[in-house]
Amino acid sequence: MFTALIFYMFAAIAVASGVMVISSRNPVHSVLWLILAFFNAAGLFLLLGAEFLAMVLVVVYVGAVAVLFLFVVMMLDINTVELKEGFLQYLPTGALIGLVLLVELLAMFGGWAFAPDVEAMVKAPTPTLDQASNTVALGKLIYTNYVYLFQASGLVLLVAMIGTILLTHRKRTGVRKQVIAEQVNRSRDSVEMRKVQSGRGI
Amino acid sequence: MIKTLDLVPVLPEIFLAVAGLALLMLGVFRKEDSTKSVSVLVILALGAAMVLVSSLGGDRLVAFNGLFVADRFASFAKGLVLVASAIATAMSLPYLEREKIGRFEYPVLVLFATLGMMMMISANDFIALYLGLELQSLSLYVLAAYNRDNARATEAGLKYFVLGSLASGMLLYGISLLYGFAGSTSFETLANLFSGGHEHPVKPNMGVIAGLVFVLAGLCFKVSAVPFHMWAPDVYEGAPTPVTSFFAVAPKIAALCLMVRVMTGPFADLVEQWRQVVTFVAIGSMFVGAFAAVVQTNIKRLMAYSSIGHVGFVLVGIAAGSTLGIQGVLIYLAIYLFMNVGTFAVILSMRQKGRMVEGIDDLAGLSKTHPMMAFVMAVLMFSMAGVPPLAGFWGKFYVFMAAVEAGQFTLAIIGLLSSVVSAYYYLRIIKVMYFDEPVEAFDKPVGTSMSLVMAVSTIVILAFTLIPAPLVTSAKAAAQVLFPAAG
Amino acid sequence: MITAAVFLPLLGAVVAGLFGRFIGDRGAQIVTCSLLVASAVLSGLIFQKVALGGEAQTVVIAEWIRSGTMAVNWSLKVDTLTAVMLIVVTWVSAAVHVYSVGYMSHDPSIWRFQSYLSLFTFAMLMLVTSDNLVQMFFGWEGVGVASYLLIGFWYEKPSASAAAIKAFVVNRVGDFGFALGIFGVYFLFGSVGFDAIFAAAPGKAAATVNFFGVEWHAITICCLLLFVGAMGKSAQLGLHTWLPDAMEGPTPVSALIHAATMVTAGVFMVARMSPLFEFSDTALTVVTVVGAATAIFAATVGCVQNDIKRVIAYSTCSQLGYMFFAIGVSAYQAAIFHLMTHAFFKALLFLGAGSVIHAMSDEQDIRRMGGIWKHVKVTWVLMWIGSLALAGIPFFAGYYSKDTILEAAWASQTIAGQGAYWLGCTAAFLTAFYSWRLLLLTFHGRPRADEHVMAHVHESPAVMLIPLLFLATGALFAGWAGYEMFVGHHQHDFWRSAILVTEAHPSLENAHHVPSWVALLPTVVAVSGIALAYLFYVFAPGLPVALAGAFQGVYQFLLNKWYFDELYDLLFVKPAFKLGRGLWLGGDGALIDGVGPDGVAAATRAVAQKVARAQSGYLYHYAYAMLIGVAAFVTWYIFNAR
Amino acid sequence: MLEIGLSHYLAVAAILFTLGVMGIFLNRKNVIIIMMSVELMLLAVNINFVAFSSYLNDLVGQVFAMFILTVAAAEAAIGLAIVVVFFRNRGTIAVEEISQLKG
Amino acid sequence: MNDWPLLSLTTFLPLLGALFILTIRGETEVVARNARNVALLTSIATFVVSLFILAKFNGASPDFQLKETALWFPGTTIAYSMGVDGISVWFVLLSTFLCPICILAAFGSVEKRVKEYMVAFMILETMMIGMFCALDLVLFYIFFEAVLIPMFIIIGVWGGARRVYAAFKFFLYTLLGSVLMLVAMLAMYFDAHTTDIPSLMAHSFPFKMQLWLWLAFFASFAVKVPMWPVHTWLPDAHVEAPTGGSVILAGVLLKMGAYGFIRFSIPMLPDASVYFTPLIYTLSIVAVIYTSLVALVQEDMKKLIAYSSVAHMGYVTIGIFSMTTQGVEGAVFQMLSHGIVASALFLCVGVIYDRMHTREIARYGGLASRMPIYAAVFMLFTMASVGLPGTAGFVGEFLVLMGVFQVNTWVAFFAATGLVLGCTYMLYLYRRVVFGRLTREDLKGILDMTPREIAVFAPLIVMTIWMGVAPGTFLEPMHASVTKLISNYELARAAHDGLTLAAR
Repeated sequence: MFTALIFYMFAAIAVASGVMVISSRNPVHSVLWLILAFFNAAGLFLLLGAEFLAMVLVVVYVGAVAVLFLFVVMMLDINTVELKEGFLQYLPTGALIGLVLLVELLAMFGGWAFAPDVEAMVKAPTPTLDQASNTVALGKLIYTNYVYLFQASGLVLLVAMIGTILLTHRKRTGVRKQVIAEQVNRSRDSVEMRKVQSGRGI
Repeated sequence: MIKTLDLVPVLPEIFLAVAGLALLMLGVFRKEDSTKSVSVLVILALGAAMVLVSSLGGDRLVAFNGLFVADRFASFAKGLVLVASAIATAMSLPYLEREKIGRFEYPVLVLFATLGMMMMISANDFIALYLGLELQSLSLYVLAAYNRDNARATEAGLKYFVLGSLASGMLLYGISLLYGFAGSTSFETLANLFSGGHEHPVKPNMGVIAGLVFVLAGLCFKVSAVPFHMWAPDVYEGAPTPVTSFFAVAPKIAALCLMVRVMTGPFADLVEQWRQVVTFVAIGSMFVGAFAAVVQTNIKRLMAYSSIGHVGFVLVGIAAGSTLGIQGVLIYLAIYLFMNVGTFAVILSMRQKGRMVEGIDDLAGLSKTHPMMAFVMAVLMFSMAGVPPLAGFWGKFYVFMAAVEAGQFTLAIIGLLSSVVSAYYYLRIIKVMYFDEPVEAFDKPVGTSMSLVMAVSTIVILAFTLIPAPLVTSAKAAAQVLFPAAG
Repeated sequence: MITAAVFLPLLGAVVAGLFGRFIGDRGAQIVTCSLLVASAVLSGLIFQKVALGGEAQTVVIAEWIRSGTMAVNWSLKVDTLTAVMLIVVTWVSAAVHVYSVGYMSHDPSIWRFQSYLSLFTFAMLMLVTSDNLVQMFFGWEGVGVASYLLIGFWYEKPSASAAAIKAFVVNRVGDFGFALGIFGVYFLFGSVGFDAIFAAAPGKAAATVNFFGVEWHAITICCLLLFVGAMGKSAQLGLHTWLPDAMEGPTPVSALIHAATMVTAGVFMVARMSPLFEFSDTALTVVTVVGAATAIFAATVGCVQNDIKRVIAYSTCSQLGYMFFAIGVSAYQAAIFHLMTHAFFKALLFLGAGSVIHAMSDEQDIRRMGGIWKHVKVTWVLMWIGSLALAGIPFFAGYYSKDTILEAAWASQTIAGQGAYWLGCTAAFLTAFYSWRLLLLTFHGRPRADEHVMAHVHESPAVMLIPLLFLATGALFAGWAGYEMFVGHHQHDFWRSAILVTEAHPSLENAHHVPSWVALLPTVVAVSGIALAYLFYVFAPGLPVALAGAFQGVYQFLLNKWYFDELYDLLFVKPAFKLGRGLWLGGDGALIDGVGPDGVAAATRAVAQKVARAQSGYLYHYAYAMLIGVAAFVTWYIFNAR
Repeated sequence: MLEIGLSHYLAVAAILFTLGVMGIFLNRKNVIIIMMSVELMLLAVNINFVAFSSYLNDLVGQVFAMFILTVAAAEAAIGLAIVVVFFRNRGTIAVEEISQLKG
Repeated sequence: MNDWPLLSLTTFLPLLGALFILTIRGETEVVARNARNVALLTSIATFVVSLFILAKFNGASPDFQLKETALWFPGTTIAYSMGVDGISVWFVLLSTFLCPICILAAFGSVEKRVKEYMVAFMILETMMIGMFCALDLVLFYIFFEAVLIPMFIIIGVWGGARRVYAAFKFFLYTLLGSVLMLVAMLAMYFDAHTTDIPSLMAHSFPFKMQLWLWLAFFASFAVKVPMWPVHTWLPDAHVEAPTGGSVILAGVLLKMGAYGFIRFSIPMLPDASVYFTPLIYTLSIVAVIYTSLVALVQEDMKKLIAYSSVAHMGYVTIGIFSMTTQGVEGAVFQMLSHGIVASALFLCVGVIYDRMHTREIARYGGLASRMPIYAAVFMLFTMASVGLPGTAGFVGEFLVLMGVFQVNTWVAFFAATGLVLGCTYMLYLYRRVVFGRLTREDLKGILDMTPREIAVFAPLIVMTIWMGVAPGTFLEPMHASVTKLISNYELARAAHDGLTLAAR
């Protein structure tokens, strides 16, 4: 009963935030709605017993990705524009198709059936809590059976890094940068003392 | 749990990854511009990976707890991808230097993209598939927008990225449904489930079918098949030409091979289900590839539609779902590879007064100003149109042979009719080169790497008919491993 | 010897044709004439040996076409019928060759002319010596081409080349039937060789066959088809229109081809096929009717023509009609007899006309002649002889043959034969009339040409007159000399197996036993025809004009040759061009190309533009397409779940 | 209804997924919102995976979800970088303006 | 030369020549001259080699001879397999015979990009010869299609004003036809498990399948022949192509379709052939009459001759499907003679086109007075074209009509109208061009044929007369093959009828 209530709360807020994300007029608001959606999804994760993922969602997603979004939105300083007619023009058909898809998906989820003797197929059964916590169990898997993927995701992140730097990093002229070595190596005579009369420049 | 021996099948990938990291460091720490040296080293690394791939032999080897598989099919596909990447890198270098946009990250990204492709090809699990795909895709997103000061390039990158993400989302959603049904993401488990490997074959429910559709949609996006193709023309046109030349071959080959693996692996016994989608997509691709290209004026855009059309033909082979079909797919891809790099070598040589041009009309009178180049282009265009005795014909021949074998006459006929329409625009290029009077000659010299690529591709296209056996037999061997039951 | 006789003209043609510019006009004339004279002499010898000596023979030269069971050889078959034709062809041809030396002396391309003449002679000889239908067809078409070339010899004259085409095309219409006839014969007998056909013919006398979806009496249909060919070549009613126009050619050509030889090929062919025609009364009746109709038709038209050559041409046409109805009543011998005599006197008339034209500075209209007999006495005399022979005045050549024909027609005791007799007599009357109209208008009366022309009127040179004299001899004596052999009591010994007449058709036998009025009537009408001509053109010159005025309709009808040309123009020529243009622009251009390649191309372009426009550049459209794709596929499966 | 089962989670995920998809093509204003829609889709996928994982008693789903999160983060970084360079070139990120390339 | 691969040698010798020409470098003039000479020599050499084929050919045997086989595509039965029988050997010779003539004819008329022209032509020759020699379905298809490439280039680069349109029309039209054939070939492969043509001839396909296969082959061959109503590419292609191209188009390429009927449709799909014979008859008759009428009103010489080609090919298809000895032999012979005669006619047009650069009939007239030799030559071929006995044109036409008359008199009747119509348009053309008074100023200086041109025509003249007078030379070696064709066909028919009877 209680679980159900919690579920409905998280689910409702998540869905509502999702709606707001795509319909909000101000992109900053959208980001904030997105963060709210993430939070509630994390709540759902907790309900499902995936505490590590819930944590990651909050820390990584809300903490890093969503904030990154926020940064960019603010940096680009996009004016909030009125919804154009196009939105309304496409809304009926678009919504209809979306709705059809949704109904189809919901219909098939109504009575979701696993494959027969699906238990035999499971490769990494979740250990009971007295054997290992969710985090530990995941860690064990990732560093053993799925080390290949772990390394691969590392490469993905590396590529993302290279890419981001490649695209956005600019060597600007006229920008003063701190060069520590220069500061440290500065010799005494590089500084010259001058008497400056008040009221006049150098 | 991990034995040393397990790493042997992954050696080429490990080597490439390490080489990539090393080259990255080299690039960072070298003071002067290191694009050229890194490029050369990347090509060498790709070559070395090729050697490693071929030294693996043809036995089916599984590594990393069943996530990774190396077999004849993978070797064949990887060979194609590596060749494509190496050639694309080689062709990019002069362009980058000329346009003064050379950065050492470019070849490294190509390398990582190639690595991603190899991982895709060898994927034996949906998670591995996804990660390989994303490694490739992220590199490609960046490459598309590589010329960051160019509005068109960044637009291309943006479009590619947004739609690619959407496609990834669909793919993942599909995978999640499959996972939810079977409790596993492993190809082998799924295959067993749907085949008699279990006690009795499982009849797929709607969820599985929906999952299959979503996965197919994701894959179709990667191979730019209709109706998931719409990014391709814009990206091909907007991206820097060398990047386009890379896009047109390596990722496409990798994605198609991946599709082959997925369709003949986990879904081998759902062929009746996915064939309907693949057939439709194939027809759509051939149709759009044939018709939309007719009115193009930009040659890169034309090549995009052309490649959409080619994908349609390859999908015909996949739709057959037989050894012959897959053999046809592989032969087609190998030939497609050479046709495309050759064509892009010509496109990359289209310079007037030091400026790149991309209009089809700019080729006017090429046969007078650059007879050899025109000849190469003509051979390639006829080949693309599928006129015998050029190699392009054989690609079509094999896939349609498979279609006919599978009894899909309608598909074969529609496909061949669309090939007639597409012949029109290939001929138009030949017409422009041979029948029209020259307006302005292209700059000389063309450059050794371009000439070399042109020469090699032309020779391959011309010689295939004479000596088809090596390619045909190896493609057959590669295809056979996907159908163990058929022997 | 036979081979030489046939191929010497070819040699002449080749030498004159290929090397004409090297050996010159004189050389070409010498070569062709001498070779033809040699051929003529040989023909005489052959005649003596074959026809008189009774040694029919066949010389096989080489295989020509062999396909399946059809085998055709190049071979020369000479029997009496052929021998007669050889004589006619080579002798007249030799005469014309020699005559041409004089007649064409002012022409720029003499060697070409001589070459054509020899070529024609060769083709004609191939035709008559053939031992099978295909080789006959070769000669048949060969003479057609030679005729085409010769009619169009003065190619700069538009009328000449038009006439040449007309001749060829109309002949082709006949050949169309001839070819079908050959196919039919082959279908029926499995062979195209005469010997095989004739041997098998009696066995097939009652056979029927389904051609064109109709069940026919087999031999009848074959004969009728072959006869269509004969009609074309021999200018019978319906397919006659080319002959008058063919007079555009040089006059020696008219004499040789369009009077003496080629036009009689049809007669020859039907006579040759007598063993087939004999088994089909229907076919014979048709031949009779067509022949008689032609005879009267051409005679009526001939009465009002003003061109000297056209008058003679219609006369030829009419005489050919005689020959055909002779055949129709199974009097083949008479037909061939008339063919021979006709060859002499008609060639004589033509060459004489040529001589006149030559004398009149190429004037051909008889209304602008007259009164020149004093200047061209020899020609005048010879023309008289020719006309007398033509009109069938006793003891001239035509008398013997024509009378025999008419008697045989009467004696056939068929309705068609009787009708032919009466029509033939009427035609004989008209023949005499127009012959004398021509003679009187040309030679007698008051000169109507201008003085300039009259001053130049002169007798032809000897080289032209000698052949005329030779032919005149024929016109005088051929009938008398040949009568016994051809149609008289010796005919069986003479013809032997060359011509078959069955018991059922004894008309020629009966012809010798007709009532005397039947035999006399032709002569009487001929004389009265001459008398009428004198009345009209000597005694009462105003009468014909008045008559023409009184019967304007009839006159115009005749003058315009029964409007055949106009009719054909309306029926065939104009519609053909119109249809062709329509099919080209409408069919090929608008319909086939418009719906086919061009239409498809345009449609492709339209579709392409639509597809390309769908590529709008907007992200949301692209995403939309993807969504629709996925949704559609999922929906598809939901509703097609198995 | 009060018994929360797998289907409930799947339904939530399906709704979020659909929202994400629709967000992509209904949006005309700002390309970043499209990217957020993508994030929504990925979130939906993750809910799917975690839900299945939980009900199947299988950790692989969670492992997968984790990698998805990782990749999604990388993707976001790249995406935002591309948006930034696009903005530098064109001074706008309105979706309707991203239409130079077409045909 | 006993065990030389004669057929391969003949086929690829021109290709060798092409490669050799490609290596020629230097001044434009020199290159042009050398390219011409090399091409001419190569093609003559090819002709000489092809004569050896004829010499070694045993006309008494109906089998494929001089066979060469080599493995080609492992895993399939597709092999490099060559051989000729009494029918195809003539087409090989026709090709090798016409090529030197075309090249010689191009000496005066092709001025620009001579080297490329010669290369294209040599490639074309290889493809044509190969097609007639091929004994493997796929090999046949390769050559069959490959012909399009050089022809497309030849029309497009050296053609007339509307060359682009014509080249595209030609290419796409024929390609469209032949892709359907490809599907049929694949279907045959999976039914018979072989691509070997002789084996396929022995295989019998189910009737339903035959119908579809037949239609697919028909789609390809009908376009190539061309049959009405898919003939419209031909006038355009002919008109726009340079003289040599027109000659090869008319001389050889048109024969490819009819050859296909003889090689594939009839022996492999006999029941369907019977079933569709009325269709062929109808289309052919329409072709004969329709195109003859259209030819009558043409204003362009080449177009007129092109339309006449359609009509003549109508005879060929009628003859083939009459399935009588005379019909088939006549059809083959008609193809050969049309190859010579139509080629010669196009060359005739080329002669004056080279001088006046117009093909409009109205621009000519009265040439006979300035060009007597030309007039004579033109006359000969005009006559041959209208089927004058004694020339090549007669024998084929006559045999075809004779053959078809044995099976269907109405067809023979309508087809025979072509005799009349054919002579009408040809003579009408001749009259307008050659006859009449020479009035145009620019024609007054026109020169008669040069010795080179005479050399071009001499072999054609000899062949025309030879074929007309002694057709046995050509018919004799094909008897055995045609007999076999027909008897096999009858056997297959009998088997089919037996089956249907049994089924009842």
